[in-house]
Amino acid sequence: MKEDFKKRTVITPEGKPLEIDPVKDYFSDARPKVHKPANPVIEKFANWARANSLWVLGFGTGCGAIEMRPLMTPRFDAYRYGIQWRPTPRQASVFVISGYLSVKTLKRVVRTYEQMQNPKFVVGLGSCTINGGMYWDSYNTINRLDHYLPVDVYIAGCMPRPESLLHGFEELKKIIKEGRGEGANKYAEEFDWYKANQKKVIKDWDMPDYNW
Amino acid sequence: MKSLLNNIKSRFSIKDVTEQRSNLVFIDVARESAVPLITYLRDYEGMTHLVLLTAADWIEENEFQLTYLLNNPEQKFDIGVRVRISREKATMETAHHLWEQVATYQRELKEMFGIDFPGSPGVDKPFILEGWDDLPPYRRDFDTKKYSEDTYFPRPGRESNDPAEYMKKKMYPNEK
Amino acid sequence: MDFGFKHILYALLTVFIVLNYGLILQGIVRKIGARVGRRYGIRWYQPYIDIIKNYAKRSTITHGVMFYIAPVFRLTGGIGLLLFMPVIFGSEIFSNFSFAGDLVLVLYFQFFGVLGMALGAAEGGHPYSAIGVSRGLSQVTAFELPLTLGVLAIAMQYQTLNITEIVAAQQGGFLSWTLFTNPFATIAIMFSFLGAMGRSPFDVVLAPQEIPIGPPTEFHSGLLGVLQLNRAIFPAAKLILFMNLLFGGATSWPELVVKTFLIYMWSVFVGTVFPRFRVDQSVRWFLVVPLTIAIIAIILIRF
Amino acid sequence: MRSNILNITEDRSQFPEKNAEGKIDVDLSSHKYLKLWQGPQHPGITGNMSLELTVLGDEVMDCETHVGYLHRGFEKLMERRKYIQCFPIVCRVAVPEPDFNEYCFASAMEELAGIEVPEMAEWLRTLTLEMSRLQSYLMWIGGQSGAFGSGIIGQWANYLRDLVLDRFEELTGGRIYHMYQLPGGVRGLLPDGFKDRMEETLQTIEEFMSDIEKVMFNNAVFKKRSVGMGYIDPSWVDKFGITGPNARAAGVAKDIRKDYPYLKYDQLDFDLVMGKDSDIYTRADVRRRDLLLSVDLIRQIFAKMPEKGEIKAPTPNVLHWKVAPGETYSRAECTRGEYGYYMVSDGTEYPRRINVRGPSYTHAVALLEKMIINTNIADVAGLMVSLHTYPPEIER
Repeated sequence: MKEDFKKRTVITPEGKPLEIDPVKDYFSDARPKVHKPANPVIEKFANWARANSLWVLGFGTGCGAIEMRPLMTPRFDAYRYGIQWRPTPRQASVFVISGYLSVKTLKRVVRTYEQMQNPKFVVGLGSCTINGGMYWDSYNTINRLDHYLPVDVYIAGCMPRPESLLHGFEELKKIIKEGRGEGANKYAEEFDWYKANQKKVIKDWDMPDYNW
Repeated sequence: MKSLLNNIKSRFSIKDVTEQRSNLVFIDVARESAVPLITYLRDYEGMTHLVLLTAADWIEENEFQLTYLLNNPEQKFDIGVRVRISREKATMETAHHLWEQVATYQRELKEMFGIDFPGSPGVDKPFILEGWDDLPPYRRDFDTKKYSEDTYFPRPGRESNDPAEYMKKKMYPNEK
Repeated sequence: MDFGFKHILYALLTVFIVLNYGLILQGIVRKIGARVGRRYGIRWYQPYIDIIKNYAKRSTITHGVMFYIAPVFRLTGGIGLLLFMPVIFGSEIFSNFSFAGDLVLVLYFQFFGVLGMALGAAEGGHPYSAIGVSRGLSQVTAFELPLTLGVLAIAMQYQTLNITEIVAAQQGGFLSWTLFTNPFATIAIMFSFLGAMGRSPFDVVLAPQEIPIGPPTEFHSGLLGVLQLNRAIFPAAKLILFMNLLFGGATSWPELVVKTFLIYMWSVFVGTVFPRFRVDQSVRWFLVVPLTIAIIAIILIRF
Repeated sequence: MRSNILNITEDRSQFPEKNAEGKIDVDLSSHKYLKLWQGPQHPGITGNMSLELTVLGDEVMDCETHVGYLHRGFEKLMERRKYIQCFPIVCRVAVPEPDFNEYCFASAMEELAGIEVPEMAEWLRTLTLEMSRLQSYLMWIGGQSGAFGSGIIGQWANYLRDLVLDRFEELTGGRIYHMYQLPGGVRGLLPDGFKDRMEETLQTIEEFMSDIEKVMFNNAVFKKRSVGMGYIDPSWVDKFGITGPNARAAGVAKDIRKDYPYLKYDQLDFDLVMGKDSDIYTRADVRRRDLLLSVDLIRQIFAKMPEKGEIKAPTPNVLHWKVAPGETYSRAECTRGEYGYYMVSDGTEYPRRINVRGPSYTHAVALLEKMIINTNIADVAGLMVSLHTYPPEIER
């Protein structure tokens, strides 16, 4: 744990000592809640909107990010299917894990994922998110993404072509429209299992258990 | 290049010289004379460009080999200065004052091989890994496959497609 | 002006129509931008889906009371701007709450939303929000100067602070538009308009590559939905304001659509071609080019 | 001639005051400074890395580059793979330009194993390297204009890049990763009609590049942002190990294609693309002209290469290929500078050690950390892109 996150005593501007515990003071450590789907009719309409407005978080976690650019540019133009990119996790609804995740990135990915709002979807891009792919024996990349985050769609390939990305997004839309895109609730329900897996891999855990 | 090698030989104790190409020579030197040698090469022989600094692990001989690859941009040739240091007490003199990027290389070597460079700025700060608690990963005795299988929940079913087996069947079917 | 229940209904009707117009305009303009980039672009109704999606988000987190108030302030800025000026000249229904001093109030509403965002963004605690707000405030201050001077020049020219009267004075052929009767004020105001629309080269507030994405970084779900509503209403209201001031207003909805669309295109063309100014460059530009022209406009009116 | 946020020509290089270690004393509790993290989740950052900035107002006071988010341990993985098994993974080291990895790996290995590559294979390798350079520059142009907030150029450039990737697909079967340059040669000949389609692509690129020159390089706002920004002193070139266009824009003639002609570059006729002002604009211009040079080189390659020929030297059984012990270093000029593989063989079927020298290693860490001081937050992204850094080759 870094120095900045340790419990310590600081001096306030008035000159009084003050006990602080940054991880507790600055962040909420409440557990995530399960948000049950509302009335089926409303939910159906909402799911239609969610499926047609996929805001992808602009976070290229691995080499798959290189095919995200052709996806958003003239040749493949995913905008026509309601897929847009969003630079901040608060507003994004789809997290594309573009390729292998090193442990250092996984920590940021977990933080970022938890900052996204329910409902949120995860797309695992590339073989390396499925079973490690080329890097199955590497000491620094995770092998199975679904042990750390609830994954909705996997897109196989190294590197998957933009066409297969588009196909993957279409699959995701189907899943959402059928009301099966409940990854965020699954994460909340099996929170302890996910956290145990994450903590097994991320050795220096210096953040709250859930990043609101 | 010949005159340069003679110059060096007259000033420093050189263990061995290997001519790999007409424009690439590897020089083996003792630990003490390495940093003075590269300083000399940089300041007097025009080897002003440091191409890379890296290490190799010769675990059988219980030694690390450090390679400083220097380049002469004027006369277009390279000299690799090779130093052997003990694996047990892996420390080396720092050269961060010679080139700005050396501090970064040394940070990486400290992290990946566990070779210490006392005095190099920020050498103890983690560079690539975060929260690493095993052997330095580039050492030969660190088994990355075992570590990965122990840590990262391997997905069963991968072993059924061994590329080496497949290639053998496809390319050399007659071989036993 | 006697104030009655029906005026509230009329106002709501205006807001509804302008909201839809703004959303469609937003979709079409994004499509035009995409076509320049050789893309097909989004579907024209995509902004509607985005808003529904944001309201359909199930969870919201809070950073405090002001965090909720900020989007409301922002939306107030947009709706306020719209409601205090005549949308369709000569129509009883769409004249809204235009009154004798509405020009001053309207100028104030330009600033209002940014102040609201400043409060909310500070509460959000994200450093990029704070930087975005400080950038936004400095740029708004910079382009408000030529804008206000230009508007004053128009007010002096027509001897009134009432937008309805300004529009009335411009009726009777396009040669009586402010565009032709007071070209310097028009140029100054149209330059300020570029800043007010917040597209390149003056999109220093959102600037995704620099401070992604500035003040709204922390806003999400329904709160973002409110901001998106404002993002549809506010530009449309601004377009109507500039149309009223400079281009003779509109006497019917089709005229309004044509005029505002063309005015918007001015900002879109510039925005498509140019990269982004740094904030100090943008401020300096506003304080040199448009301000000089605005001062000339004032001087010309005075003598 | 360096501009700061106030555009006043006073010397701000001594501000803030540095301590003995060359760093400033940042007292965060004084509320004067703000710590900003740009990245890893930040659209202005190339790839997956992060900058820890300390800012005072809008001015950056201190910067630390954090890398390692893309570390896969290639150098370790290669030690436990046979030489032929290394070949498909080397291209994954640097994603936007896999071919330079393939070439450097193959040539280092061929040198140690003493294999002569047939002439036709050398021509084809030269061709893929130049095509790779082309697509990498096209991607970079989008990044550079995007960092200054102009999205249109990025769209056009990506459209062109897709065309080049199409040609790659025809030639190698792969869009991003080609795995074309086997140790000993290449995997295939040119398909029928390839030259005509390539010529068509090159013409489209030239056409669009003249548009891009008008919209980007003659744009007043782009000039305002980039001229005089991010100055690299020529004396830094050796001190920081700067190579490639970054060095050439500073007026230092460094190009491996000319200095150490590899493959068929000694038979091609070209002049180095040089600049002299060494700011963001000059670097961008050098890259643009280098891109057009690539177009020209591809035409020359087509004109000079033979129609047919042997494309692969005979190699021993690749599954039990023991490479003679020795060490070597092979280099190539990629779009960012000197790309090199340092290979140590101990005479077994597995390489003893392979070290990849990516040019971004020095550009993105030591150089960027120095250059970023006293610039505006708004310019950080543009400055970083102008050094053309790719994080995967820093940490491998």
